[in-house]
Amino acid sequence: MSDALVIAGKSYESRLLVGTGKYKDFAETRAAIDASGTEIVTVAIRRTNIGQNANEPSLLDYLPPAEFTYLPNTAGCYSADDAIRTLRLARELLDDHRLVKLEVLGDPNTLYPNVTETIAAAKVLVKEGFEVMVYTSDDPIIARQLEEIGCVAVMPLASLIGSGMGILNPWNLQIIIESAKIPVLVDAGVGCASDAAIAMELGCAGVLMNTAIAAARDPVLMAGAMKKAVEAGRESFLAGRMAKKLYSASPSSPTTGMIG
Amino acid sequence: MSDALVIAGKSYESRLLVGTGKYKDFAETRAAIDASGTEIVTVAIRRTNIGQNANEPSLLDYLPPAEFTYLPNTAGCYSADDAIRTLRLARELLDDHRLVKLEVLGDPNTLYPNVTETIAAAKVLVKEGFEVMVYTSDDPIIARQLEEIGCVAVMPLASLIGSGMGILNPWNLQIIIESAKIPVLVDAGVGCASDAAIAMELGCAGVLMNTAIAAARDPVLMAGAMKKAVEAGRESFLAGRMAKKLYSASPSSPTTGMIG
Amino acid sequence: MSDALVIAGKSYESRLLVGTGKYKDFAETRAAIDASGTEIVTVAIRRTNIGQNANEPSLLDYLPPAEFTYLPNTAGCYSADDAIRTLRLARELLDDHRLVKLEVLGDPNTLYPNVTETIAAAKVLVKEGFEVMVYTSDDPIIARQLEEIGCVAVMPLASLIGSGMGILNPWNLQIIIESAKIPVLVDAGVGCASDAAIAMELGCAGVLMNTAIAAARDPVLMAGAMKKAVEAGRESFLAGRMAKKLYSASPSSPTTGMIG
Amino acid sequence: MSDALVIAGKSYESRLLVGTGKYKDFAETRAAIDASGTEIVTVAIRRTNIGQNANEPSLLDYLPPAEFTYLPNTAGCYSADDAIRTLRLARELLDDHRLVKLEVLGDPNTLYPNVTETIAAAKVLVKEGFEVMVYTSDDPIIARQLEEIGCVAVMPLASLIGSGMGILNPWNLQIIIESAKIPVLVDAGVGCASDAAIAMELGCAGVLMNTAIAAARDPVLMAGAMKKAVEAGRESFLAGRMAKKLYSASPSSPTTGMIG
Amino acid sequence: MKSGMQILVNGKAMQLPSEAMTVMALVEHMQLTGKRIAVERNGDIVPRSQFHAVQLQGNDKLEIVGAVGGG
Amino acid sequence: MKSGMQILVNGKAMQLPSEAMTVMALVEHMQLTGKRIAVERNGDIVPRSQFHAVQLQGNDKLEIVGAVGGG
Amino acid sequence: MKSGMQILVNGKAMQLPSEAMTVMALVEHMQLTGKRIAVERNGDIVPRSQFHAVQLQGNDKLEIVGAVGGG
Amino acid sequence: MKSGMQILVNGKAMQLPSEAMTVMALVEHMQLTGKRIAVERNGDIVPRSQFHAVQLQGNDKLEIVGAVGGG
Repeated sequence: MSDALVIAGKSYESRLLVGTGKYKDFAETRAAIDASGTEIVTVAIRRTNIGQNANEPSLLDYLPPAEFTYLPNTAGCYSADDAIRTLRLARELLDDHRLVKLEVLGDPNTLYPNVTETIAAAKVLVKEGFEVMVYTSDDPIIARQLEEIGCVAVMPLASLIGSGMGILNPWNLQIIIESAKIPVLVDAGVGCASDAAIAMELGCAGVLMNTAIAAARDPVLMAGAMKKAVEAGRESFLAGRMAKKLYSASPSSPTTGMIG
Repeated sequence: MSDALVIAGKSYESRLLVGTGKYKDFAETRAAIDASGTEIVTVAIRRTNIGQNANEPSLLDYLPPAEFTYLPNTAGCYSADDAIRTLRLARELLDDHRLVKLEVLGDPNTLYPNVTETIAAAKVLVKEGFEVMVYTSDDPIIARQLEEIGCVAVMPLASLIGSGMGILNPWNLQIIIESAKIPVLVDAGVGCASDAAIAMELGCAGVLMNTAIAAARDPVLMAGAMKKAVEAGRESFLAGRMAKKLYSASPSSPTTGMIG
Repeated sequence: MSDALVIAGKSYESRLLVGTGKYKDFAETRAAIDASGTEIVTVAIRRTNIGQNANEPSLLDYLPPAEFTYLPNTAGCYSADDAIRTLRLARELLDDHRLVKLEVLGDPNTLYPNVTETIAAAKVLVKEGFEVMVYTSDDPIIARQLEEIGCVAVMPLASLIGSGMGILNPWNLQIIIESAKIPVLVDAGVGCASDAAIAMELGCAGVLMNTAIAAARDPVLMAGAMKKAVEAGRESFLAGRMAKKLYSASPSSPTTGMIG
Repeated sequence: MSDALVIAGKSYESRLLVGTGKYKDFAETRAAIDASGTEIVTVAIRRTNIGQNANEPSLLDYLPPAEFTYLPNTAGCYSADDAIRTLRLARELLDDHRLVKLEVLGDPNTLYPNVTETIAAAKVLVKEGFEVMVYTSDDPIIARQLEEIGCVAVMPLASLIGSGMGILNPWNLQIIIESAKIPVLVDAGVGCASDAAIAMELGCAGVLMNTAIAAARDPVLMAGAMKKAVEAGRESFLAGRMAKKLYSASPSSPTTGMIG
Repeated sequence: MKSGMQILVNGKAMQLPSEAMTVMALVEHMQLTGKRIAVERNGDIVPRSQFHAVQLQGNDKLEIVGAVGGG
Repeated sequence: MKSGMQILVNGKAMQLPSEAMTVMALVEHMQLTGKRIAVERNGDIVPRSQFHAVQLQGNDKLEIVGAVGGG
Repeated sequence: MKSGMQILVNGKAMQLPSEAMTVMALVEHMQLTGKRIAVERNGDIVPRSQFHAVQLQGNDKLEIVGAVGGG
Repeated sequence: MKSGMQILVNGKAMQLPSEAMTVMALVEHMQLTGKRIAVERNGDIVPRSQFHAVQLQGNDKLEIVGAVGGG
């Protein structure tokens, strides 16, 4: 059964997107990325350290852009303008790369998205030809507005970035998923494998995570767990779960033919 | 990493146990069992139909005892005596097979276990040399008593048999798991893949299910989802999840080097 | 203990605000309002029926503005402009009444707020001297922006209007409450008394509801239940609840002096 | 509307039962008991301190048995025998008082009930003419057995004694309540006012608590909150809550007559 | 040729008997006198105190509203 | 007068042709030969190895079971 | 040779001055007169009405209890 | 009087040896040749293809960035 994730016209086998921050070193980053089976990795754009050793290895040496789809983000940006400038630099940096993750934060304590600034940035970026995967709140109306603007994917939070609290409001995600025509990915908040499975069972097209893997005691083992959890959740969604019923539990064994 | 499930001294690679009831036909039963990767299948003991066609195929033709570890159960028994007689027959039926699933029900509407009758049956069966995997409530004291009697595994319910309600009281399961020295498996109530993953993340040694697979729209696909979910949950448990923190969300990207 | 709710400089004894829609008749409306002990009632602004019987009683005959603080709302408005015009009419209608409930909806199916239009309307209304109590999502950044604009109270939803689903995301409400300097009231979604108590225990300044009372089998009895629930939740919040601890349960009776 | 709680043929106005342990002093105990409006107070039976000052005041001086219905408990008993002897002493101590709270614990760490010992004790006590209100787990079959033995009320835990975790498994409580013909009271685990309201909304006949009041920052204020919460929850149950519906939220204001 | 004029009230066309009518006259004409209402004319509020002074024009767009039960 | 005897098999009365029948004979009579079954006679297990040796008596109560799908 | 006798009260050994003591006398001896207490002697309740009549024996095991705060 | 000029690179003032320097020259000067970087000059992107052509001016504000690990 082919069940590809299609974003901006490109197909991906894996529905798990992974961030590259917070790992012990580049070797662990690569090992975790490999274990996760991801095809799309997020990267941040930062100033080069003036006068740094020109020969020290960089992330790109460990994760060659030829092997992965890069998803440059705007982590740390608190205004539409900063986010736009950051992604223009990313586009130039990655040879006219257009697929980007837009996030505009509202508050350094919660890292909750600033949806009004996010909308302002999305309008400009879409006009400039970017393929915008947008991090947002679980507000269904904002999600719809971002889709109307022309974003290629909406990525509501499950819970606060780096919190690992899991999916706090599955009902809002459900509303977003049922009305969206573009892929809906859960971004931020996933803390363990079951969180990822739940997101997929809700009907999400994919899950993006970083801390849940990087901050696990064993990041590489957790990366593999997440790969299986996303696949399990997707297949569970496609297989059509049994109906829930508190009462009249029904036995799995025949009720006749009992010895007497 | 070898991480076998050991029950009564025997090792199993798979931590998923699957029931063989409620499938469309034996072919679907076999396909689902294969997709689940299970090594232990539960079967019920029932009166042979007098005068039935002696040549019609039986479950054992599709699931040869040579390929699987059979776990005969006492489904449908409402007294210790019926359960004991049923398992003595099972032992003879399966050539002095000693590994059995004891369940004594308290009520046909809820199928909730009758723990007092269960304890009475367990005492007799253990004395007779049975290796008893016992279905019980999530009462930590009863679980401890069943362990003291000599059961080889305690299998508390997640929720009512056939309900698919998932894990209603993870706290009790946690108490049972933390104090038990024998394997604790969740039996009954799992409805979808994430339920199985949650059970394993709680530290369960395994999960036993039937309806969640057999009553899915696509049982074979769901069986595969459950295989991955149990593995994902187990690895997530072993990998050591990140700490949850509602507040002070921490970014996955560097907070320095922002463009200005 | 005086523990008044202060909104726009005016004190209220009751922290329960009640809507006046959906009742069987005006008599039931009045009976429920009385049972609730509320001092603030919301009303909608609608076109007068041309050629209606000039003598038929109106809501105001049953709830004299002299006895209650009216809170005209913009229910049914999907744009800032409609909301602004509606509240200007309300202000004139109620003799330069300035305390209003602003709500701008984003979608007739979910009635989820359109926060961008809400912000646009709030800016105009505050400038015009309205005291704006604003219905919004549980987005902490939007809540902060509405406070900065000069609204006198932010009223995030617990769940969708008329859904009775209760508080779906207490964590977001907690974030809003902890950072807001103006009263935070839960508006929409409360379905039963415990929902109201939970909202108050989170630290909400008050609760606004309509359907939970009007759609109960016995609205007047439920109105009384809500009065007690809001008071109970408030006092529970002020009394400082015991710490939660799953483990090492501590007995309420002495552990010494047991007979032996 | 008269809505008395009837236990063993005696009517009570209050559905809140309160323990007398863990307070700062007897004065606070009395103040909290008064604020709670309870008519039934639990007490423990303990050895008199040999050679203690014969004149120091006792609990009974502050809570005269003439004013309250005493409910002597067996807190701290881990065997049927200890519980039976303790209650025989209580009966003599309180002048042939027959209404008692039976609890037999299974484990000093969790204080979880030992239901097999509890059943054994209940059989003896009922035969001896005691009116047994029995603390038990949330096992519906055990609850039914205790009712069949002749207990006058079953009191399942919401969560562990002294934990304040609230109602961990409302579904089991629901099953118990729907099948029981005797009053079902939640005993243990309530931590705040909303917990008590939820228990009553489930259809409980009453709630018994101690730590939630005694361990609050302000026990007397919390006692009043609990009084209101139990009443609110009861009225909310009797009033018949609105139906929950995630979707098609329905506005509380008319959808016609909008200005245009 | 017919006298009077047509205006739009609450979204419905209304034929008025005369060309010289105030908001006050309209309110009486509509039997709303004494009712608690508010009036918007062509997008602007007409204060009650001005009902007697404001002359209606042909094609005026009026909104006449009251308070009803709502949440 | 009729020969044979009556026994109870799986809760149903069964008339046997002869008074001298072993469990083995009954199994053949019921066409269950070769099937994986287990037999309880009057509450006690009859090991398969003893089918040929155990003589049935009138009014014996037998349970003959097999394994079926169950969870 | 010493007179009196030893009994066990609430788990503690107690030396009594005399060999002829009733429960009543013990209660007075322990300054518990007038207190609301209950007494168990060797596993059986001693009704308050019988305090004066029940003679203590050496090695009697007594439990003397009262009501205290508890939940 | 001193030659060269001062510009702002990544928020830090930098004194350049000459007044005639291209972005390319700056990149070499900073030992970033061959590194995957992107440059913004006074708010506008400088395409890598234009590094050799773009002359720096005094007080130019440059941002020179690369990709790092992030989520």
